[in-house]
Amino acid sequence: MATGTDTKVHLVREHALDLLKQMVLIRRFEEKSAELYSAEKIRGFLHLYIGEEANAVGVMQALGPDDAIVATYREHGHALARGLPPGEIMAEMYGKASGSSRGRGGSMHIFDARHRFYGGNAIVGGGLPLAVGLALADKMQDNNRVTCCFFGEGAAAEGEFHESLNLAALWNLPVLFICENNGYAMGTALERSESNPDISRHAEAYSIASEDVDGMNVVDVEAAARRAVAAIRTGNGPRFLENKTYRFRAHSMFDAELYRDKAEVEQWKKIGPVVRFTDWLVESGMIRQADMDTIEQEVEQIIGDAVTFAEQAPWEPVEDLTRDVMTPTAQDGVLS
Amino acid sequence: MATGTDTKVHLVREHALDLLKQMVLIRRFEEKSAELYSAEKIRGFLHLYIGEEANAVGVMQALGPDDAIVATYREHGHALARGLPPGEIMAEMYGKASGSSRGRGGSMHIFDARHRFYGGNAIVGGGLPLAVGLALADKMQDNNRVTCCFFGEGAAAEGEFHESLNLAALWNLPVLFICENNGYAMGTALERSESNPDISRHAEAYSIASEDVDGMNVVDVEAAARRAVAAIRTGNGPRFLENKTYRFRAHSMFDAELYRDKAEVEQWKKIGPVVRFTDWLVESGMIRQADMDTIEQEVEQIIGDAVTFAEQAPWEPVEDLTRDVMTPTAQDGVLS
Amino acid sequence: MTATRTLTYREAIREALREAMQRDERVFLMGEDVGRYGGAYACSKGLIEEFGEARIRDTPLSESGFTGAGIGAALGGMRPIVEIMTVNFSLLALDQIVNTAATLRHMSGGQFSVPLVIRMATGAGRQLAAQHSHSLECWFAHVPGLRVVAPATVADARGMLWTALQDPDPVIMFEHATLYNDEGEVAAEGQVSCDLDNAAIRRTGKDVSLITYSGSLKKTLDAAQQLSEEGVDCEVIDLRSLRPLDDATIMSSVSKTARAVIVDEGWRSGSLAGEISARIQEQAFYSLDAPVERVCSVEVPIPYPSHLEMAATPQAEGIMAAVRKTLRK
Amino acid sequence: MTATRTLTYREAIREALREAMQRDERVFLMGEDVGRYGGAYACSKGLIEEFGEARIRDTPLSESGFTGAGIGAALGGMRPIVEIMTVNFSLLALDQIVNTAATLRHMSGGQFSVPLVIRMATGAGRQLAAQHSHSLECWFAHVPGLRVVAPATVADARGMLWTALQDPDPVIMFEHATLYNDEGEVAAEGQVSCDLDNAAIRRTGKDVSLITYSGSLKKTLDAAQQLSEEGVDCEVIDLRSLRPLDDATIMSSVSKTARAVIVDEGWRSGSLAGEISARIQEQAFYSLDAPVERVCSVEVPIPYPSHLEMAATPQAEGIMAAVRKTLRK
Ligand SMILES: Cc1ncc(C[n+]2csc(CCOP(=O)(O)OP(=O)(O)O)c2C)c(N)n1
Ligand SMILES: Cc1ncc(C[n+]2csc(CCOP(=O)(O)OP(=O)(O)O)c2C)c(N)n1
Ligand SMILES: [Mg+2]
Ligand SMILES: [Mg+2]
Repeated sequence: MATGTDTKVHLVREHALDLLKQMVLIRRFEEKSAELYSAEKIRGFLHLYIGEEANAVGVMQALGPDDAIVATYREHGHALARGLPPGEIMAEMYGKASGSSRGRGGSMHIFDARHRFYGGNAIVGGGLPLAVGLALADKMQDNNRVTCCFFGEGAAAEGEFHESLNLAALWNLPVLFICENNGYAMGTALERSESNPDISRHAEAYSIASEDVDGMNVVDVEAAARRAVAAIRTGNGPRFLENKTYRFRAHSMFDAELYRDKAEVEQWKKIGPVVRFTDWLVESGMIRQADMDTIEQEVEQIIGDAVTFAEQAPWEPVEDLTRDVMTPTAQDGVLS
Repeated sequence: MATGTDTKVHLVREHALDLLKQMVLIRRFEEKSAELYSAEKIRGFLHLYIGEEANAVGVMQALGPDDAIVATYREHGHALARGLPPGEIMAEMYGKASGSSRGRGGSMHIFDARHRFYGGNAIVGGGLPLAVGLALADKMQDNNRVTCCFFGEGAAAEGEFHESLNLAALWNLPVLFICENNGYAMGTALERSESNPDISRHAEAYSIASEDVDGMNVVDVEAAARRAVAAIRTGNGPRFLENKTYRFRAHSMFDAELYRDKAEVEQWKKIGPVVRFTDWLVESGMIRQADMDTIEQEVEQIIGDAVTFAEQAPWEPVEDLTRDVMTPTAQDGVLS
Repeated sequence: MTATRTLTYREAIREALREAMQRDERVFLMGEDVGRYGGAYACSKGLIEEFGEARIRDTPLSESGFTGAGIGAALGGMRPIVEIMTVNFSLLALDQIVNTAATLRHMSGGQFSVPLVIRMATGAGRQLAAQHSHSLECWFAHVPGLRVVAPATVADARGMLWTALQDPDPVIMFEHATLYNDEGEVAAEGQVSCDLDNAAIRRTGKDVSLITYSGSLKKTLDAAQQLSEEGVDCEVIDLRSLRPLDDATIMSSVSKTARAVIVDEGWRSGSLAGEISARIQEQAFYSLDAPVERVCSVEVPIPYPSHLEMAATPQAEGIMAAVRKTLRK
Repeated sequence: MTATRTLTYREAIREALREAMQRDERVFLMGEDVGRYGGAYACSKGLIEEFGEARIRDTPLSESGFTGAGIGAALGGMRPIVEIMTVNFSLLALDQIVNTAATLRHMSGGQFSVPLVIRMATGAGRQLAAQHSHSLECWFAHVPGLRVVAPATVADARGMLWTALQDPDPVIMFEHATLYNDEGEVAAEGQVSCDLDNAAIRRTGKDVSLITYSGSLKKTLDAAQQLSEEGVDCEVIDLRSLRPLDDATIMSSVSKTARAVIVDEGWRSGSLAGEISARIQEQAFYSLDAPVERVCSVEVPIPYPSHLEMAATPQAEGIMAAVRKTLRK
């Protein structure tokens, strides 16, 4: 993981390959997840990040291990980019006890304390107040840490979004708000849910500096995130990035996609984050086809191992049903 | 009541006297209410409108009998300016069966169907969605009516405020939003609750045209309201007015006013809506001291009658405790 | 005997929506993704083409805002049907539902009624984990000024909406998400509405009264069937209306069987089952031969894995065990 | 015998807040008007001068936002006390409380606990009408992952906060608004915390068990006093903790008296009283000599006029009548 102290993107070959590999990992991981969903290994809701990889990968470059992440139900990509073990993420989607959240949460609730990854929130807008609070705790404890909160453009219509932006700005808190604007909230196009589709206008109304970012370009995203994080670390309060991106797949596995036509999807796929970055790197001569093949092989290996891990992981015994409802305390004979 | 069709203020003597009389009526009515609160005739919460009279009086000039009003717990002034019978308002505050709401609501919940006065809402921000819905019903039924929603600047921090502005703008609804910015939400100064104290910036973020108004000047308020209502009637969606005003009294009868110093209050009193308008009318020669005396006498009479009405009004019998929880339907033997 | 047809629960809801829109032009449907998307559970699929986007109104993600707008529209002369995608998100709209919809008529001294229907999916059983599996019907059933119904059968799904729309007060309608694909018989065209007032006896029996509602009805009937093979004859009551509760039907059954088991997917503490148990012993204490049993959800946020979700929520086995317990078998 | 002092309930809360702030620098108070205004009920009056505005933090009117921020701050290592002015406004924060605070530990497989205390005023009795008089303790007591307490005495008001702050999970603390001016004895300085686990027997008796909590304790003790003059000897139990409930104390009392009356200001249907009644007959059925009685609020939004508000909520007369009923007097 990048240390997040640097404010510029240095696109040396190693870094380029790393960015590319992370995006490919997410892409293939999601494709495998879809496959496993059809095979009924993964159940419940499954929201794929395919097409949006540049956002999680680009932003994470700007964050350090001490920073915190709050994400949504569409968070596999963020978890992978944050460096959570793919096997644990996959096991979580299987509902196995070795999963990131002991299998209790599933696809929508991936948590990892070691990586300060605070989920995995399935309530649209619900993660924003949480992020504000994490940042408030940092500010009150003089921790120079950033809390990065990802959410979709659909969340901007929720009251919680507005209350959170106001609190973060009013109290000058170190929050990086990342609006992943993929144009749709389930089947509702942004123009049909916001009287003014320019979400960053709202950030400005709270006096929060914001930037519009090409969310299909990982380098642009990394650069914008580094600028924003650097600004936040100077103690000048929150920043807001509106990343224009697109979801190539259905909202969830239940979505018949009645609300958009295939042509639109195809248009966006042409400028997909992986293909675009690859072509550019190849053209610029920074990488060769062989590099791509290596990446695909390594990624295949990682995902294969993740699936094996998930397959072999144990189920939580039914006797443990009520564990982790309340925290065991000393008098329960367990240390909290 | 003005028909609300005219878009200009014609400050002929009659109209000037009418505006002045309405403001004086509210002022004296509130003073009497405070007195009756100390006498324990009025109980619960009592929020006085003293100092803000120009807002309700000015805005109501622009509304017609078919338009709707939604107000807050600080609504006696709005109810009086809307033309509700003072006796029924007073009886409501007494909790008598002859009150506007049969005494069930008290000071915070004055309702009157005949005047399309939809209360009287004690949840900050709670009235805005209601106003949006009333306007939606008008739009769907092709009624050329306006719904006017009053609220304080404190409500701007509530999610419901944002969700409502967005809906009204998105659906192009005939809502007139009136933010009565008196600088404080209980003891919290606006600068301490909004990262950007310029509330109208939010309206603009929703593409709602807004205007800043001197809420201490009844003529300015009437003029701005007439412009806004005229615009709304052309079918171009909601308008937003931010009226800068001030509350001369404590937030409620429980408020020790630890959060502001007397000097500030005194400054504002100097530009009070009644004194300022009176002086101006006298100087301009439009009215004479005698006119003021007449107004005071008439107002004293009205309030005296209101109190008598309230005093003599009956209490709701305890046997009727559960009436008006559900609507009686035909099978209950009563027509709904 | 009237002719009947077979529909899914989803189709029944859709047909009821369509019919309501056709019969009363004041009726409209408003909620997240009810239009272009066709509804999160596809209940309104195709309706936007038929009725247009004004009456099949997609809303932004603003539960409090559009629920409140529904209340206002009801005051303004319309007959709104607000769809809150699931009860889990209704937590964002509770201020409007409890502080406004439920209180308006009373606070205004009877001047304003709120003829609003709010539909929402409820319940667990689809591996959606802790934030998407609530069964909070008991919360709504606690609030004066609201009426709460829960169609457990396809016929009720078909018939209850129109009756709810005739109600002058706010009606909350809970649709258990595991029911949408179920098939069932409904009356032939024309005969659509059904009462909201009475509980239904879905199976008559003399040994034990099983009282349930919504998604738990299937499991309860299943348990009753299996028990009958053991020679235990259960009566199964489907509450249908959760507020008000039909005490008469419950008590007459219990005074016949002298034993009762309540099956409720809500968490046990503070469940609707608790209320019903309290009422039974208040109103039928002296006819009880055994304590009233409750089969509820275990007090844990619903876990994702199937085996844990099943263990956390009422199942036929647990119901059968409770019945045997009341019979001291 | 330790020395005691007399304080008002309000002073006890304030002293508890001050002490918590002094003892643990991670503790801070956040809510609407807790600072400059001194708290809607003056509980935090003077504290902003002592601890500064960072730790006595005034918030905008954003119940969902600052409650969620409290959850996040707890995750971030602080020990926040969130004051929601009244339970009526908590309806705007229920999503954060139920979908986040109560579920986080479980959804994360035990990785994250939420050591948060949320205080709120509750109840009727001050003529504040339908939107400002809710008693929704039962709603919170229904939710796994939360702990719910209700100090009914000045001593508990003084002691419970510190204990709640030691709890690793979210604790909801209800303060009945009619209690703030009451005076009572508290232990001398130094002895401050008290357990949250056990119900307290406020009066011992052998004839009937009166079970209550929060603002209704006074009325219940009053009724018990008057009944003693009629020769009826009532035991009065103050639940103190509403989730979890202390079944042991309840059952041992009921198995002694064989009769129980539950006094609860919540609306009757779906009340906490219903849950307790259900538990009593589940756990003490065979020792009951009469049906368990409930004295709850009438199912009406609380009306403004005093005579109607009194009639809508539990009063000593009603409690006495219920006791006589269980005794068939
Ligand atoms: C409060 C709430 N309302 C509704 C839903 C159902 N829902 C889940 S995802 C979603 C769309 C969210 O869109 P957006 O915020 O743009 O994120 P995206 O899915 O596009 O990444 C909706 C409506 C929910 N989970 N939470
Ligand atoms: C949702 C909600 N939170 C808190 C309160 C308590 N409260 C009543 S009035 C008030 C201040 C509102 O200020 P503002 O909106 O500016 O209106 P003003 O009183 O100044 O007219 C507060 C915090 C409430 N009634 N509703
Ligand atoms: Mg989106
Ligand atoms: Mg104000």
